[in-house]
Amino acid sequence: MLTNYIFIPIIAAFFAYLLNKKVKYTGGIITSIISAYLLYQLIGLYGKWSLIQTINFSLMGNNLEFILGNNPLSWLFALMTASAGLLIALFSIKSQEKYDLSSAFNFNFLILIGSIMGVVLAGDFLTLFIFWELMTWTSFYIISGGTKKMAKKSAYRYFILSAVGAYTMLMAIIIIYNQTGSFAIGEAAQYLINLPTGKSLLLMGMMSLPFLTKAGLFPVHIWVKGAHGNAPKEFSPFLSGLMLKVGVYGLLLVFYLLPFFKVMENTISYRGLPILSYIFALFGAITTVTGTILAIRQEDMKKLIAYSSISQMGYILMGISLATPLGITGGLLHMMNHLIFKSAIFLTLAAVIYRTGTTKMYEMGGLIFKMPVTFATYLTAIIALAGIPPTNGFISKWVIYQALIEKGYLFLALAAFFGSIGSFMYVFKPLSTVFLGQLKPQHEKIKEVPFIMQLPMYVLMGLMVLFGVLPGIQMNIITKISSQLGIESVNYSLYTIEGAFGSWNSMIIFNVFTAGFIISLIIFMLAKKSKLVGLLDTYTSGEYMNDAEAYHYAYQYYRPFDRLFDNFAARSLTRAYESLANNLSKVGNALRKGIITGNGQTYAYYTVLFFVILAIAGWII
Amino acid sequence: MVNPVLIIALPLLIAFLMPLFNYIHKKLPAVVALLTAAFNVWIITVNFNEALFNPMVIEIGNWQAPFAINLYIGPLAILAVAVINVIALVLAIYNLEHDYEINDKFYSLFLMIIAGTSGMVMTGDLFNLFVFIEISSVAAYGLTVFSRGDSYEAAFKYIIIGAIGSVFLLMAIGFTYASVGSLNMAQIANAAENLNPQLMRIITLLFMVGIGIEAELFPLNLWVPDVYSEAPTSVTSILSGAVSAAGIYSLGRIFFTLFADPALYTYLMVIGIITLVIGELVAYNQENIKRMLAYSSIAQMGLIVTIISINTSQAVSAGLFQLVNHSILKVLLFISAGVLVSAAGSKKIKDLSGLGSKKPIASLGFAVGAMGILGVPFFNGFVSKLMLINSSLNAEKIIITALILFATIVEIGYYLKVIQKIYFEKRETKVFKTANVFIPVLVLTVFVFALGIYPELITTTLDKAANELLNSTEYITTVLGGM
Amino acid sequence: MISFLEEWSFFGGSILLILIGLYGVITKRNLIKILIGLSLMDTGVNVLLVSLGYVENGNAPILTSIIKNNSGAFVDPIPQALVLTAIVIGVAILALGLAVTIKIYEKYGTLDISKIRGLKW
Amino acid sequence: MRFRNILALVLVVILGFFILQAFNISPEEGQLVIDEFGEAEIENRTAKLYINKSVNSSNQKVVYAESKNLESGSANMVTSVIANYRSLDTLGEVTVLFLAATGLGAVLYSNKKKERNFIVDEGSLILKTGIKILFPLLILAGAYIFIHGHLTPGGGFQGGAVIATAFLLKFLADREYELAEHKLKIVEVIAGISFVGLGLYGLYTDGSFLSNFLETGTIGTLFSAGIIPLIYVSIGLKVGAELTSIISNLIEA
Amino acid sequence: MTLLYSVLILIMLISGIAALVFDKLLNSIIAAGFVSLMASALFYFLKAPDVAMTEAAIGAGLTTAIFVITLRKTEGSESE
Repeated sequence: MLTNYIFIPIIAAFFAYLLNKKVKYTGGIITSIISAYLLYQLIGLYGKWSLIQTINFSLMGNNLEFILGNNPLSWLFALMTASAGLLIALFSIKSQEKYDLSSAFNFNFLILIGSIMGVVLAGDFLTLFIFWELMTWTSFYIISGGTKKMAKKSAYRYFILSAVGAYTMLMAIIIIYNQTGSFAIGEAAQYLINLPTGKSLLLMGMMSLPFLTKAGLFPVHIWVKGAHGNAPKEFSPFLSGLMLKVGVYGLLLVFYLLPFFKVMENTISYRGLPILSYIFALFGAITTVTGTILAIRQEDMKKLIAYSSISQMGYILMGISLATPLGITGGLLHMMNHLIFKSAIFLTLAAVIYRTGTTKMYEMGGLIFKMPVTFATYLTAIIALAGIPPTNGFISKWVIYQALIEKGYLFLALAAFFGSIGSFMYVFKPLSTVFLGQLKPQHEKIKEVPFIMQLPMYVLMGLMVLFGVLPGIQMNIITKISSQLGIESVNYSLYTIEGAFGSWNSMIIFNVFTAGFIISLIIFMLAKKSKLVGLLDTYTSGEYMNDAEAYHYAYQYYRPFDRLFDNFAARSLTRAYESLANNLSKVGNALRKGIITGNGQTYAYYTVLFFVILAIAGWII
Repeated sequence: MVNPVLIIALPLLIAFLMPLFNYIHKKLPAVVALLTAAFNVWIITVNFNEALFNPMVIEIGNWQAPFAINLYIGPLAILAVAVINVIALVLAIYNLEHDYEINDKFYSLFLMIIAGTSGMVMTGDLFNLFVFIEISSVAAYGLTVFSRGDSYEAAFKYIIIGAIGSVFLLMAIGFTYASVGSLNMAQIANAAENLNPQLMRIITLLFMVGIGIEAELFPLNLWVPDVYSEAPTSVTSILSGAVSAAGIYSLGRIFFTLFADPALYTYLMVIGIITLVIGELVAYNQENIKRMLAYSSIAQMGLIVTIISINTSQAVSAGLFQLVNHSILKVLLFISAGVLVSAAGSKKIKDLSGLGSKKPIASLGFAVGAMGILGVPFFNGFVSKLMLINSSLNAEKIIITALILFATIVEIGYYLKVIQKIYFEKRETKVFKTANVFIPVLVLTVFVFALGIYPELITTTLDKAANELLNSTEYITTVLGGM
Repeated sequence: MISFLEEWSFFGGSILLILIGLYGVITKRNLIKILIGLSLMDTGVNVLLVSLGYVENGNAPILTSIIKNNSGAFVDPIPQALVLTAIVIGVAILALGLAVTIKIYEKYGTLDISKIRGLKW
Repeated sequence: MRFRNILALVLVVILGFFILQAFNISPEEGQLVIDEFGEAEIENRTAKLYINKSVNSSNQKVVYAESKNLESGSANMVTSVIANYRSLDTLGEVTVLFLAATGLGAVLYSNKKKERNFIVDEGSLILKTGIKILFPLLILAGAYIFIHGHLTPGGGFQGGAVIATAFLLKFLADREYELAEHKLKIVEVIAGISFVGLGLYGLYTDGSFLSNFLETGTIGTLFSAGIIPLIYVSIGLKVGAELTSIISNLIEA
Repeated sequence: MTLLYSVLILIMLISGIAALVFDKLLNSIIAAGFVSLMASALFYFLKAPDVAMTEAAIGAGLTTAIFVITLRKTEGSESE
């Protein structure tokens, strides 16, 4: 019963809410249990690719059916949803003890999980749209619950953008429905392939808009920073790790299951790739570069990582819009890995916030000895993010480079390289400012987070290394997906992947790295001469220094670099959207003050005017 | 079967008796009003299927059908009257909690507004329609002033506009009678195509002014925000839930059954679009929540008129569904908003902050209402919105579809602000004590979800109603019999 | 049908009266003046309706000992009945309006409608 | 402001022009006619049936003081229309008046008793005595008017208005005059429920609201026309009471 | 006869205009009452005695009365 995956969480949500009102922690516990159950069920679902469930109903005069279907793509996303949900729920049990909206959070979170399940399992567009809307609403409520001052505004912005996208999609869906009389994806594909190119491209473009928005890609990425930065600290991992990926799911749907690329082959092509899909890849590149540059400027660590998510999404878009085996593989791999390491990073930040209560990096420092597990997780995660072996991040990036170079898109490849160089810079910034450097006096007596919050970090750390060594595990499902999408898959073994120019064997690299690590460890142990000196215990030419912070350089870490891009960052898309809204409300005000004078006689005047105008109109016609 | 004329006659009787009840006990009028509304609902449930499958013609005074006053109760009428009376019942329950210092007067007016709107919906005679319109609007004038303060000004504006409208209406009726020689709607509809177009245009324009005031068409509806924001909550609710619905009904009756002139539909469409856009844009930056809701309901009326004037059966049934939903949701919204306002002691949106935890039921009601209007899945607004878009696209009116979606975005804009204000802000100032609205909110919420999850409850009725509206021949033959 | 001049005088005159009233309603500032305009409109409409029902040299629609049977021509009784109703409704609305006027005067101390703008926008 | 008035004038004139479009000059000797479908002469208006009293039955000829048991036995056709053929309108109209009186009471209601500001100065002796004599006569006249409503011109509304005028005079005569509110209320209630009650009784007997369930008798005699006199009496009382309460409310406000 | 009608209507219209033009409200109220009176005369000539009575009693009589009462209640509105 595929409906269970959707409705069990939704029904459980109400219990979670009511129970949590009564008893503390129960909400989080229920959420964890439910998502664990879903995870268990899903693992059992692996391989049952032909499972389809339909619910008949009649609407708008004719009988329709809700279709839920299981296929590799849906399965992967459902699995990711359930596991991410489990980790976040476990983390949030403890971390929300002081959060007064925690019942509402669990309520919305469960419904959110259920609706994402609905989105990814949907076999027809109506179901997809319904659960898409539900997803948007619940995530909106969760983000609005953020404790920061800007939380509401950014949630608002997020919702408006999503709604615009969603309604554009709805329009396209119903146009198709009017022609085919069915919402099913298959029939829509049948219909679209036979349309004249321009029209079907327009329709599919309308459909892809909400997914682009949700994936936080270039023209409509402006909501990402605010939403990720101001969401409740437990939710940011989910938002960035998973919900962006739901957008990717939609894009895959439009690109491959709907005949987007097939139709595009009729258009002019550039280096064997249709120009439109090259443009999509270009968007990906732009997104990467923009995200990187803006991330480097950030002082708020959550916003910083939010921008890093944007740039990573750029990689994924580049990958999947190449429509080559390597591209798809790289995109999907990077997507899964990004889920892992980005959730890890946000969890560590959440842990830090949980203890210190701030997100400004220059207000912290030297937490390495206070929160070792968190530090270790963060370190592994940024290694993965920056794409250094032997972590999973490297492999996916490597495959994407392979794909780009294979196609000979040097510009895109350059953008990708720039992105990963930049990622070194921005992920090092929190490392040095938060964990290294001087411990702030006010943080003297903070401890490591409780175990229930460490558990997810351990799991993620393990996964990062595991997939870094044995990518074959991921490749199993990825090959199934790419065959489902109609792309032949790259050949691989448990720990090797065939690239375009030679293959990658992670086992060797792993052994080398471990060897190197052990050797350097031994050297470190033997030649350990350094001793810990209090920072203020230094010779300062008679000056007596009592301000430790002067030694900890944290604010405007990369100022020289930032100067290069100052005027680039100045003209942001955000302002454009803002001014649109302002003009709208200006018009509204003008109407109010101009027409609705509050003088009853004027209203009587209008009645006469109304009649006369209509009469004249009728007379002229 | 019970004679549906009781739906009008009984409230009249009770209304005349109200002083007596008030003399017996101060609380009695409220109870009696509740019982009357319940009785009306019972009558409707008894007659529902009858009216749905073979429309009934009720002859008043035992005079043979087309020659004197008669009521026509078909699918459309029964649907509208059901909505009106259910809302009236809910509001009667709501009123039990309240004490308007002169109860007998309040409840006489309240019952008369029910009877008037029901009569507007059921009557088959043109002048009778006028009389019922006057009944409901005069009752509304009276009811507006029950919350003192600025309400007199609002009432005066309403009276001026209403009086002008009634003059126009009378002119139209006079011309119609003089040219057709009868006041019976069926006979007029029968004769309408022989009228010379020039005369017909004038008549229809006069009607448009007269009815447009009840149906909240754009330039005629500027009394709406004042009255809605100043009148007591239950009055506002019944005005936006019942009276405007009846206005739309009469609009449909006159412009579809009586004078079915295609040129009119362009007028209606343009007016509707203007109403929609202006309503939404003005509502977008309102500081006063009740005015915001008022403008939102203006916009909804515009939307409904626009959709209905597309004049396909799909579109009309979608519009009617939207009308039903709007009545339910707006009543819910106004009740909840009323509680929130009295709890905050101010109508300003910025003073409602953080009431979500203090007034959970009202806040929930508001959220449900707003999400219904915005068309969230599993809420009734979603289905009707889907039908609206589908029908407008089917009729290849893609502009209207775009407008609907644009309007929805703007609506999202202003409703979300309020929801965030209520739920996601801390409250510093004190909270006043308010009446308990659990039952009304519960009932309306049940309706919202019932219609949202299982729309088949109402779709057949809607389709029948749309058909009745679109082909007047059935109406004519039913009333005129063989002739 | 009655002759040209009467036609014009009745229909045109009544419509002119309506227009005069309407003009008063939409231009005069004083609330009482506005209500006077409304009453003029009502009167005009009533005259219009009755004259629409007029039949040339028809009798008043009452059987009396002089006009014994209904064989002769009668003017149309229906518009008269309608006008009776209309008159009463008109006076009802006027009375309500006047009462509201009194209250407004108590509240604002003026009857100038352009000064009575507590509710705006 | 001047511009606004001029524009208003223009608008109103255009409005009148368009309303006059409803009439058109028919070719022969430039007559102004409402143009009809077919021939909406009096012959094929619904009114003809009312004049002939042949809506249900089919009698063409009605003779004063002779023809019996007509479907509506009122010599005054307007009365027969108001109180019999279209009695629902009349009920509604009475209701509107009732609503207006109620609403007016609600508007002018004030829980704190404030001192009356008198609108008239003390009436002279002549006025007082004159009105003392006139008052019962006026009441009588009003009663006469609405009791004979089905025979002679006039009826409930006119009678009620006359009665109200009588009370108005009383108010003018002595400014201390206070109306017994509850008596008025009683009259209102009784009149109102008797009207609706007649209708409901008709519904009970003939299965149709407001149907004429009494013998109509010989046309032109006082005791004829079935329920019409009863309805008119109740209307008269109702209208009189409502108008009186409107006046007293306004005066005492 | 026709002339009479026309004259009556003319008087009615003139007094209608006067009702709007007069500065003192009392005068305009009386003018309005006069309009109703003319109207009731017209009704009589239009063979509508019932309407004529009603207009005379309600339109000319009572309406004028309540107008005057209201005017008295809002005295001083003209002073400003």
